[in-house]
Amino acid sequence: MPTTYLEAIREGLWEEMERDPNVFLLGEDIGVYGGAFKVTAGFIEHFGERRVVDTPISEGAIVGAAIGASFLGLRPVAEMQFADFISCGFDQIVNFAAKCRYRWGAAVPMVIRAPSGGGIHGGPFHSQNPEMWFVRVPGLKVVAPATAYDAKGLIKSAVRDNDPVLFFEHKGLYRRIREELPGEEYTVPIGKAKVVREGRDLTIVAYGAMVWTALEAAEKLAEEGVQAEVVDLRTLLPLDRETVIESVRKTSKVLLVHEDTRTGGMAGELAASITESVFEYLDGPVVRVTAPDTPVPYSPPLEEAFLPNVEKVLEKARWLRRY
Amino acid sequence: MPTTYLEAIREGLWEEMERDPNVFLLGEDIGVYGGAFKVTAGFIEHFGERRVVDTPISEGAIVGAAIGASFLGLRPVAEMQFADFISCGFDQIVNFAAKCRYRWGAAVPMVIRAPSGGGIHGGPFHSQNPEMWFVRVPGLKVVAPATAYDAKGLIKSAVRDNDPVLFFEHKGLYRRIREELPGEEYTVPIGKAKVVREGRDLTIVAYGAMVWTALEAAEKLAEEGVQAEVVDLRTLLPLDRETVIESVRKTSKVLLVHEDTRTGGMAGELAASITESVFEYLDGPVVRVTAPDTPVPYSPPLEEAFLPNVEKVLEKARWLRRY
Amino acid sequence: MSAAPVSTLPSTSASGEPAELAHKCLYYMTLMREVEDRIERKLYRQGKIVGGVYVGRGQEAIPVGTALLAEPDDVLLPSHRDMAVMFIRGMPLGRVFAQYMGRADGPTRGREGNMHMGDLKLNLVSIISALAATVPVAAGVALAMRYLGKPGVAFSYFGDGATSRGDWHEGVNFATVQKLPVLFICNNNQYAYSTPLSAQMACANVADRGPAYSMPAEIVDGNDVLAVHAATRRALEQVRAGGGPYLLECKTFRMTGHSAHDAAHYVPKELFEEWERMDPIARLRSKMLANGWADEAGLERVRAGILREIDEAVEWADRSPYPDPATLLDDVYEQS
Amino acid sequence: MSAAPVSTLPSTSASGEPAELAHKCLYYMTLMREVEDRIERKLYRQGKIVGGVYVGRGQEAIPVGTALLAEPDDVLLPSHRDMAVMFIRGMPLGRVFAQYMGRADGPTRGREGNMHMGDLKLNLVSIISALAATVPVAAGVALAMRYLGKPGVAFSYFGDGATSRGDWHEGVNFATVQKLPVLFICNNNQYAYSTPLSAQMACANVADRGPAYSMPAEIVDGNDVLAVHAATRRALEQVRAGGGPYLLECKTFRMTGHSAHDAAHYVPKELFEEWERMDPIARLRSKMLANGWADEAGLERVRAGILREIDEAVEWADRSPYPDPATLLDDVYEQS
Ligand SMILES: Cc1ncc(C[n+]2csc(CCOP(=O)(O)OP(=O)(O)O)c2C)c(N)n1
Ligand SMILES: Cc1ncc(C[n+]2csc(CCOP(=O)(O)OP(=O)(O)O)c2C)c(N)n1
Ligand SMILES: [Mg+2]
Ligand SMILES: [Mg+2]
Repeated sequence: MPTTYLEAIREGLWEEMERDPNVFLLGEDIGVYGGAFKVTAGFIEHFGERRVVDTPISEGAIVGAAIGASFLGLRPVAEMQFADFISCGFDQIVNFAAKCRYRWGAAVPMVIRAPSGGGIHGGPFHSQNPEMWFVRVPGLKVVAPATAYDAKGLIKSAVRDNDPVLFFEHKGLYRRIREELPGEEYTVPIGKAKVVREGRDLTIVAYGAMVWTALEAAEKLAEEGVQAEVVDLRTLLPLDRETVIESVRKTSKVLLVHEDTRTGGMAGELAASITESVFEYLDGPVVRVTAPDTPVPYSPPLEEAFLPNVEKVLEKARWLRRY
Repeated sequence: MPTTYLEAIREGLWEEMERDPNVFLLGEDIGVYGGAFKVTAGFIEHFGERRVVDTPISEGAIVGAAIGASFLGLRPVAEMQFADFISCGFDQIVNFAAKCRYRWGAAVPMVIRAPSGGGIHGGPFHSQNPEMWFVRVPGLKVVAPATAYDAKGLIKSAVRDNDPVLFFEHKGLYRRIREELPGEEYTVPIGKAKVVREGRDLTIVAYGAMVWTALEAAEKLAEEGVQAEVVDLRTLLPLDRETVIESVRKTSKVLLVHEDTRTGGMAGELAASITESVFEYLDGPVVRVTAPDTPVPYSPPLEEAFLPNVEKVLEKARWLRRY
Repeated sequence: MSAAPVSTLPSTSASGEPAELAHKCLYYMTLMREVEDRIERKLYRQGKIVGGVYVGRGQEAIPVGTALLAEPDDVLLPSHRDMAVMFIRGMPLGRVFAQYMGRADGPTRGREGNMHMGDLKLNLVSIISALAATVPVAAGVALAMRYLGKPGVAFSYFGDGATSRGDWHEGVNFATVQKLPVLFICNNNQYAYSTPLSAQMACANVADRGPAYSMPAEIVDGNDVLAVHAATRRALEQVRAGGGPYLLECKTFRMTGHSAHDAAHYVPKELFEEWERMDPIARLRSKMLANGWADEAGLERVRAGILREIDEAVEWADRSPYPDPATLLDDVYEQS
Repeated sequence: MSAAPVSTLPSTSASGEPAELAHKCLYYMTLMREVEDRIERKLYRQGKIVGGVYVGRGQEAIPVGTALLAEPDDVLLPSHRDMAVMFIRGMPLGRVFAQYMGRADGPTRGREGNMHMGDLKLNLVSIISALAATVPVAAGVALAMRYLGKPGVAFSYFGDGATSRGDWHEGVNFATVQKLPVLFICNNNQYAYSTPLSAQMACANVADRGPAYSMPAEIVDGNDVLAVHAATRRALEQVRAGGGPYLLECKTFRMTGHSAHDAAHYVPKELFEEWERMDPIARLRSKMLANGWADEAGLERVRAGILREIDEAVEWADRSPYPDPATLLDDVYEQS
């Protein structure tokens, strides 16, 4: 039976908790209720209150307590109810968790799960993509899976990682994506992008929900005789520039796609990395398809206009192809 | 008598408070003590406790209270004692202040002053450059002056602006920079970069303390027969891409310099904007000179290795020149 | 589009202050109940509301009992279960429905959903999602009132769970240090989403937090609108006299799930039954009948009037267009 | 480089528990005083310390009276004026000087300055600058102790001003809801930088905040090390017995400016004079002499020994190299 993206995360967490008694969960409404999105439904019944800790509405304390627990060798997995609330625990993440190892050699092996992304009519505070706040913070790792396979493999790697990992799970994919997953155990390494479709004419780089948009666009382009290569970043920090650059070396044209707003987005970092490394390979400008620089609006026609989609990718891809 | 960068900010604030009775200050130790850096020394004596409010150690409340006060038509200028503590008031800035106008049409005319930057042996928590956390937030404006002239002119514009403005003042420039300022009143517009040195061979884009590094490097380059144009961004959001692009059109080579760490830094955004707009004008890769991706270390030899400097700019500039 | 229908309180033949007040309270409580019922049980299920819906069923006495005492200069910062505050301040019904339905004539022009709305002309500040974020903002509002020599009070509304947030502490602390005119109003409905009070705080009452700020704190039956009103009046007297912040804890119960998609299986059935018997609307109604302040027929007429108002407002809202995608980029900054 | 000099408590001829304890307290208080004097009044002025310096002069009784009761499994999270905690936990003197001087042999290898240091092998957690950030972290440490069935207590240190921060509230609230083994230790030195208590909080005592969390809170004379010690013992008994968090407010005074570059003009001179008379070291010394627990000559020998230890440690630290710039990029992440 195919597994949803959401169930994949669930399974990954479950397996890690079975494997390692030091893994535990904390967050708001994750126990009895099973989490706002039901990712942890059934966990408290199986693992007990000791390992599934319902907290007060205190994002700062959730992150801080996770840091403290990690000092004693535990592996906390904290949930932000929505990624949008991560800004309430911000200082603990960017100043405490991120800098301990560098400053005084203390490892902080913890995971922060954060359901992010739009397309669910959540409005300005239930739809954000906060990843770039953290991609600019040395000491953190940032993961954003697009597939059920990667979601499971990456959450498992995140739990085992000895550095703080932010795990952005895209709400819009929770129940939309279904895949057959391997029966045997596997992990997916943090820090490795993946070519999810091969092509020689043009590279499309994306992550999270936009990987599916990119793939759909690539299908359409194929019908038009254009072979697009699609790179799924999977991890945003440490950023696997190599895989992206390798692809650009081959295709010489690159389209960067993200659901996040444009200014200061991941596409900027990629554009800089690409032109620094393989400028001479480029046969056209590095092009971005992103959300515009506004908050995420609520009303369907506005949100639709806001989000990047297949049409917008196609338009830019065709333009770049002709360039 | 020449005015320091610090005094310029002071003067700008003083003039605005004299001009508009609705301008007031709030922050930690800004009243009786005059602020950790003495920017507001003498203000409480002149303007009184009503207009110079010493607050508890509550960055969230400082920003939140400023937002509330702005709803009633006041123009609060909040001080973060060090820019590093801005992460403690993060949610109020990025979710409350930034989004009010877009969401429900409420203007939030407030300024947050934040002494940022390294080179003063402040270590990981008194040296950070947090600007990019905010440059990616639509609804905010972000200013980072390099000169005393701009510091004064921009703080005045910031106070008059009807949107929330983050004002990053570089601690390292406070007493290092001295300029003769005009006797008559002036402002400097938010959102306008400035060519601070003309040249045709190469563009160096910088902001904050790095403008001086860029200018010094340009001097040296001139001795080597290379005419570098130096663009001072002055405002980081809204970003004046036009001025940068105009310069690149002329020089065809561009070096992006910032003190902030590399990944996710302003140079990425600029690189993307440049290659999107004037790809065909580029005669070489867009090159970055930035701090490496680590926290800011304390010990002098480490901090020196960490910070970009004239030598590092020269090395890249020469490389780019030969490209 | 023509002006949005405004809710109009029918004049009553009841004489004497208490009766008149009771009529007002009943009117606004019923209005809130019926508007939210329409939203949650009709429009949401019809798919006319695409985002989340959070209602204040059973808690209507709190926004009504407090906001009816607001003066024009007061600024109100309602939380997500305080819909009546909107109406009492003069927000037209139609605009509220338009908001929930994502239409251009909502106070956020489709940019926001549900209770995330405000209007500075009505001295109403919109919440953001992050709980308790409006608490320091209320302190700032009050600071500005004093600064400007205005007589107002800031009404800061929040739930029990919101008091766990750092912003709550910082905001209350700042307001008390500055002795600002803020009335803190807690709807203690004993749950924060699925989390019961005991997993949210170690103290028994939110009011137990008052002394930590040298702030007077009072507990009131939040399902008795006249008691809420009386306590608010007393509290406001102190606040308006310069006594600094005052905390009113209104004990109540959330008679729904956390949101429209939550069946609240985690709430013991008996609790719902117990609190059903204390429904603030039914209680006030009985009292009014018992005291001879009203008769059944009169009350039915009022309810019928409310339902008509709602029908009209929904129709109005449904005629409101969706926002034009061409407006997407507007108003991120002041347009020059 | 050879091992860093460790401070060694001289054995005393004093007999009986109170006398022995007094000797220990005096030793560590004097050690802290002299180390910080050396740092602030010598090394800083000589330019050997390039960053900020914050000392705990006059507050030594608090870290000493509390930390002496820490068991090996306890985890301590000292604040920026609790230097003695480092020594009591076994952090070598030489490494502390190396830290301040930005050398490779400091516990942060030159990455950090002043009290921003820790060592998990010694169960010492480093502060970050953001005040009260360690408070929720202490709660997490205590949660882990219980999780792992370890007997320890988390010692969470902070100043009066830090209690205004949201993190403080969230951390204390979480710890009390979970009934975790945390001892909260407040050094109330009546100022936060230049800000007096009255501008920081409306309540008179930090201990007044205990009831907001149903947490026992006690005020103790923070300049009487034996009183601090006794109160800590009582508090720890409750905490170790599973009573949940306990707040100990130690009243004291900061006998310096906020940092080495602050002349503290904002502090009334009389306050310094008044508190000078309550100096915790002088008080303990007098008591020891009066009780016949020590004689002048013996105490002078101890002090002289401390100064020798310091001389050696400074020399050792000064021989420690500056960190190699080639290490700049190391340890941002686990090296693989
Ligand atoms: C900072 C933050 N964290 C989490 C949430 C998600 N959330 C929305 S409402 C809610 C419960 C609120 O409880 P309470 O404050 O008691 O208000 P009530 O809903 O009971 O009226 C939660 C956890 C949020 N909105 N903000
Ligand atoms: C979040 C935050 N804001 C501001 C500062 C700057 N700062 C450093 S120490 C201090 C005063 C601290 O007062 P208190 O907590 O009473 O400790 P004390 O220094 O008196 O021991 C301030 C404002 C900081 N470190 N962290
Ligand atoms: Mg509640
Ligand atoms: Mg203090």
